[in-house]
Amino acid sequence: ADVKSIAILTPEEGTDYGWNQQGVDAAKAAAAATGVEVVVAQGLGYGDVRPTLRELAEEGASLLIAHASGYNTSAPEIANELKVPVAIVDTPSALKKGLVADYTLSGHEGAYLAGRLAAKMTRSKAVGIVVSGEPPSWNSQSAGFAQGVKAENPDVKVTYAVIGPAAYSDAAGGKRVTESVIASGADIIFGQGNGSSFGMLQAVETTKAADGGKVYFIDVIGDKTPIDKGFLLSSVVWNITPVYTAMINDLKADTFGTKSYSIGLKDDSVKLLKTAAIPDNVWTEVQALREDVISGKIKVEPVFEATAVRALMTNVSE
Amino acid sequence: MSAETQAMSATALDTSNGTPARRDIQRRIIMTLGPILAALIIAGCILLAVGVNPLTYYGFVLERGLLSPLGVQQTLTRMAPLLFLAAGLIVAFRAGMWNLGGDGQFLLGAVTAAASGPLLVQVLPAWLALFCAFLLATAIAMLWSLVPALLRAYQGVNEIITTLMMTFLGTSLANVLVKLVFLDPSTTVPQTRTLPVEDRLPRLFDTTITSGLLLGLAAILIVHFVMTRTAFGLKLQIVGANPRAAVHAGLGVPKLTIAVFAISAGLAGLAGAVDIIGVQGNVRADWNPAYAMAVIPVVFLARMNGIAAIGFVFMLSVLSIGGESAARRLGVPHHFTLVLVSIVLIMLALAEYIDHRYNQSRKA
Amino acid sequence: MTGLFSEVFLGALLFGAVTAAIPLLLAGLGEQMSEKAGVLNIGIEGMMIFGAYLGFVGAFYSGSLWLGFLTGALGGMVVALLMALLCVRLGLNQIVIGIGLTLGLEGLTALLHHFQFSRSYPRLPAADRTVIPFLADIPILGPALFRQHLIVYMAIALVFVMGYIYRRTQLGLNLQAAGDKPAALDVAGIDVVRTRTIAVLTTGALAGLGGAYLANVGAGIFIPFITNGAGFLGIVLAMLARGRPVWVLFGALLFGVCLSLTTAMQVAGINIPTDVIQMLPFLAVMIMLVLFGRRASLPAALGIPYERGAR
Amino acid sequence: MTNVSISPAATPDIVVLDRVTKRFPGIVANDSVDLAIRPGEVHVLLGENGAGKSTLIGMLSGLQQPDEGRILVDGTPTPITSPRHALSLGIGTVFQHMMLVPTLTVAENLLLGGSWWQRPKTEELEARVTEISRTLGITINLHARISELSLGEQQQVEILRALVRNSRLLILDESTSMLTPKGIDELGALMRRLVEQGLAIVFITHKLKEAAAFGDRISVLKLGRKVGEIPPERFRALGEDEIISEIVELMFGKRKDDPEAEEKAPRVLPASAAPLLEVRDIEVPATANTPGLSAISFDIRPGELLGIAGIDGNGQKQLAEALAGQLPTSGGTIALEGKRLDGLSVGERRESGLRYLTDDRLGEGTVGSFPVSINFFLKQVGAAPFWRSGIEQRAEIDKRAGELVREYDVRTPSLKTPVGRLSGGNIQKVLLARELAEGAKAVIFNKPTYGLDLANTLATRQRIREIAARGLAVLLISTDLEELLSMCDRIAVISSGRLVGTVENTGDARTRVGRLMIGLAA
Ligand SMILES: Nc1ncnc2c1ncn2[C@@H]1O[C@H](COP(=O)(O)OP(=O)(O)OP(=O)(O)O)[C@@H](O)[C@H]1O
Ligand SMILES: Nc1ncnc2c1ncn2[C@@H]1O[C@H](COP(=O)(O)OP(=O)(O)OP(=O)(O)O)[C@@H](O)[C@H]1O
Ligand SMILES: [Mg+2]
Ligand SMILES: [Mg+2]
Repeated sequence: ADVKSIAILTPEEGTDYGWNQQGVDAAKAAAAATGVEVVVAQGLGYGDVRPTLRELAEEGASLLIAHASGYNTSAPEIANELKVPVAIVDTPSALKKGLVADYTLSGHEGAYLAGRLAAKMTRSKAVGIVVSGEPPSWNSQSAGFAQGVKAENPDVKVTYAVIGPAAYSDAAGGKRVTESVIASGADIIFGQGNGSSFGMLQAVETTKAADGGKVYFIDVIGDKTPIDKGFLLSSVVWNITPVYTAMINDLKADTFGTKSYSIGLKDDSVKLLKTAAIPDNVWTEVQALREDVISGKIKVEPVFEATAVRALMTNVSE
Repeated sequence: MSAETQAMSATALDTSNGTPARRDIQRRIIMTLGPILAALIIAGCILLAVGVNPLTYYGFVLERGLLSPLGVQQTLTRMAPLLFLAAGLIVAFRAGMWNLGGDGQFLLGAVTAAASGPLLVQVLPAWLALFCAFLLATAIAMLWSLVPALLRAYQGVNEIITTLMMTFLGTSLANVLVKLVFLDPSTTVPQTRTLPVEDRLPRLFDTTITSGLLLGLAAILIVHFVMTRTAFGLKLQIVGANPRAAVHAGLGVPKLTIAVFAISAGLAGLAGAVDIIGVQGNVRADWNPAYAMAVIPVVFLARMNGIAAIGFVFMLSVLSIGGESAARRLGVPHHFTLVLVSIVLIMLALAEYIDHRYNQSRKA
Repeated sequence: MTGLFSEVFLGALLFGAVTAAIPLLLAGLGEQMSEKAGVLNIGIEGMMIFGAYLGFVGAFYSGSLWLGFLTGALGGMVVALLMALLCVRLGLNQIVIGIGLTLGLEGLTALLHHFQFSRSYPRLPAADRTVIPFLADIPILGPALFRQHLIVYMAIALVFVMGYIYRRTQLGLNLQAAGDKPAALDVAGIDVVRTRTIAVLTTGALAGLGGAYLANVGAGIFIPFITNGAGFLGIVLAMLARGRPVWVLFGALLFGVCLSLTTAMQVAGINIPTDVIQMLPFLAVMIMLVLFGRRASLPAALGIPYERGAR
Repeated sequence: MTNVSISPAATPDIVVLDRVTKRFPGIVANDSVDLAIRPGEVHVLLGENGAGKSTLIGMLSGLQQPDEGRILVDGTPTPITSPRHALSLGIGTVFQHMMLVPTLTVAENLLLGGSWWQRPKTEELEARVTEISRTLGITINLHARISELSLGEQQQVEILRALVRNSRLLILDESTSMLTPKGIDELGALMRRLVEQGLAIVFITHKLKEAAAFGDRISVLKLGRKVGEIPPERFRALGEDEIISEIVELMFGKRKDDPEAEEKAPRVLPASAAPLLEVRDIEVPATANTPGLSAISFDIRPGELLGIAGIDGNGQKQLAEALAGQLPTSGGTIALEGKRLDGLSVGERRESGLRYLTDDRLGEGTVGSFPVSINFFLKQVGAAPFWRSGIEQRAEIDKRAGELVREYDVRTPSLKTPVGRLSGGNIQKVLLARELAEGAKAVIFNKPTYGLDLANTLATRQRIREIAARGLAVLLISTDLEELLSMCDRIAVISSGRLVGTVENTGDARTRVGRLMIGLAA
């Protein structure tokens, strides 16, 4: 089919060095690569996006990318109603030829590597995970990270803390909880959150580890290097461009909606960010692990349920 | 008595129900449009300050919210839950009780409807299933309002704090219910089961307008009718306008208080249900559109008149649908809509004050 | 339990509880002053968010946290001035104007943040802590309570200052009279409108300071909607405290401790659903309301505009 | 009581009111009033309820500004713009309605008014209070909370407050209404000592004995106009009884142009008729601000008009509300036509035929923002034929309301006019129409002509007579003695919540009721 323009819808502004920004940037890159127009509708919130979906469809978008798990009920409905192809996240069961495609983005493999990296680098033998909520895509990374840590060194403690329900904008909560986790001994924080992740970063930057040294931060999805002050150890960076490019190509080839797209270590759509803070020998070891994951020598199963995630953490009463 | 003094009811509840004099209507229109214009100018200055042409912005708002066929359908669809909420608030405010807990009641109604709807449609005829879901949502929201109602009726505890707290609590509870109790097992996304599109409230004709709009209109018209034309409504209004007169006239104020909370919360619960059963199909974790907070000022501006509230809810919907679109097209965050609504509100309140003062000086 | 529950960790939890409590404390103290004077200040959330924004702007551009606190307080006062004009002087409905101001300022600060900071997300350096000699060495309590930023001690001292003002000063008498019997204050020769205006402006300053603390010390960054209902919690705390500043402190600390408790449970690996734990603080407040919310705890003239000689 | 004040002619007036007029919507509260207030003199202001005394005080204390006329302070025209200004001019007022903050202590109340940045000067205050107390013989616990004090003690606090402020002019608006006889005597002695120290005092009271005992000069207000003055020279020349009779003449004196003054046609009641309304031993506990009722008992026969006389605030309102069911009683019985009413709700009592016409027309009698038509039926909401199945029958309501408007001559622009916009007299007609409509058997009137002008007053009284003539039992509560004398068959006098005596309205009833009212035996 003829693809003239695509549209991407994100819940928050595409300036968050995270989920929204990666989506918007990827849509722009994929559009540029395939020579189509792109319309960006950002900051739509977590409410009802049907009006915007309809409006974009009316404006002639050939593909609507609904880049939030909260949009995966409304977008397929609009696809059926207006016969316009949509792409949604986290819902592989919703595939429909020509209309609905799914891309389930799970960085669990990358998070696993991040866990290995953290376990290698922690001085205190304790790391922490701080999240501002428990959506499936974050759960799988929390789990992947914990699995990586345990695989590298079962003696490293992993603590886990959720800031609070709907605490996406609770930067103060992010900082407070992260400080507590650092105080519990962690010197590496694996943080996931939108606005609140800046609070976590702030905590890492302003709190000393138990040994008086630096606490490092491992980010997810985006690349916060431009705003880093030397505390960013790494990030599980997602590159969604290949996914969107494939979608556009499938749309052109009339094979849209026949498969789920995903990201992984193999094509570097999930990769660990190399920063100056990672010693070269450690990085080499991690790269070797990456090969093992790709080759299937190491299997990392995604875990999506919050309860299962929490079960993976170090239980202090043991 | 001259026509000028007649119009002074600007501040009082307009219960005279009569056909107001033409001059009166004219004045009302001027006193409504004037402040809105002033608000648009002030908000326009903010837009200018951030480098956006206000005329383009307002143009887009109007075009999407009001003039484009698809846009206006969205506007009308958005009105449905807002109308229910407005209806509930009218009952409470007219009876002199500040129910600020609408958002908690709304969410619990929504979750109840989302939990029961998809299950009920499997065993009952669709219409009956939806009806039962509506009933359940109403009942749960009513139950939720019982704590503030009893505290206010028998202990005299200020309902502002209790309803505020119950809204915090209700929001959390709704979340817990979605994530732990009514979770859809077939998806990893924390949300309730989804009511299939074909089982939802039918759409009107060939449009995308939900028939929830008609229910909402019916609700607010019924509330308007009940409040202005029935014995029950009159009793509530007496309690609201002059509680001592209510005692003097022998009305059972505590029971009426509980009734008011139940109706108000029930309508808020219905608002949640109609949004779920009409449009959304399910409730996702952490979903809270916070409609009730936005509707409170609107109801006040409409002077708690159901008919006028329809107009103001329409205006709010136009601003919200059109504002989202204009913001997207101009690269302004859609939060600007909040700013616009707030300035409009303050201007209208000021205009009312000026009008009132002017009348008083005329009278003296 | 061993391991994780080290002194350092417990200290940090308590430290976090105090940090979370300070904005609530300031908001609650502010609201308490308005309520004492007979004004139900629903706009406090708007005052906080604007204080948070301006406080951050001030601290970021000047590099001085103290200047940030000053601009934050001023920001809150600007909103309070509007509230005082509309609700105290003109007698417009306090609830409606309060909600209106809150909505508008949430939107406005989000807007300003978008154009100003949404690319750079500037963060402030760590706030200096003032270590109180000897006390700071007490296990657990020391690091939590006596190694805080100076403003924390000031906020806590403010509780006693407020108590002193209410009980021992002319202003305190005036405020209480303005809320309980404005006509009596008027015939005693004190302008009720002016007294209430002072109260509302003070509320604005305290709420703004609370917002600034939240952004500058609590988070080290401003992001939209950062106050997250703290102002509304302040209203509830003030109403529950029945005019006594110390109770606002207890309430705020209780709330902070509840928050830290949820973190502690999670870090301890206790597998209770987070969302259930998170209801704890609200539930605690609601139970207090049911138990202690009786009538007569609010000033007689709360929410009623004063007009001289009106019968 | 000796009268040794300095010769008034020698001292200049502190405050002079010069043709002062004050209007409120619908009423001229003060009509061109002249008044001179001198140091060393207790100037007594007398007048019926609503005569305009408090309004006059309001203007002196800066709460209100005159519409016409001027106020001279020390001979210079001085607009008194605010209470603060009045205080700075040395005018201290004890208002009719308690003006203390109940949640503060005595000391705190006395300190109220200092600059806000200052610390309360407690020590200074204590010294002042000790000094004043010593010279004046007041004892008051400075640290007691106002809400814990009796009303009499609160009055003393207010007086103390005016004195602490170094007032040159002390105004006491009905300060004795809540005092015990002993307290009243003490206040009188206090006033005497104060004027001896050179203060000027304006003293408002309803008790003529007090006026005669404590005053140096008396001015009488009536319907906003000053109708007479007894200067000190004359005052000293007369004995107490003569003064009282002169005041009575000024206040209640026979009005030649007043048709009311006609002798009441003696009515013949069937002596054997059984009582229609029987009230036995009604008890109501007192609260912080209101007196209670103790052992109130009376009977009213069909067609009989029983009056309740007394100074305002002695339990009249509590009595009416207890009968109507608005105020819970702690004992006693009420029976109408032999049917027990106590225990029934307000609505049920009304159903049974007991009607209550409140004195608080706007506060509880009507909903001011509602139209006239609805206000007629405020106590019948939901009843047929005006509501059917709960739905308002506008045609029925308007039809009946129209009839009532005509029948009761309610002057309203339309049935839809909010009732609050009508004049007081017309609002009263709406209430009358409402209470006297179908099914009334016994009616309680609480100050039915309060605030009404002459024509409306006469019309209302006529209505009341008519319904009594129809065989209803009527309880007429009024503070207007003239009204009771002209209408009632018997008059009971209420004082401090109990009935102190009942007088048949014949011959010398005026004197006997008057004596009961001022605390003497009939
Ligand atoms: N607040 C008001 N708004 C509009 N009209 C009013 C208002 N107050 C009074 N009026 C009108 O002004 C006119 C005069 O009212 P006023 O109260 O002076 O009557 P009045 O002479 O005292 O009569 P009455 O003897 O019945 O008390 C009436 O027609 C009344 O309806
Ligand atoms: N603020 C006001 N607004 C409207 N009417 C008023 C106001 N103040 C007084 N009036 C009216 O003015 C008249 C005079 O009232 P005022 O209080 O001066 O009487 P008074 O002589 O002190 O009576 P009392 O003996 O009952 O105290 C009354 O009819 C009253 O209703
Ligand atoms: Mg008076
Ligand atoms: Mg009148």
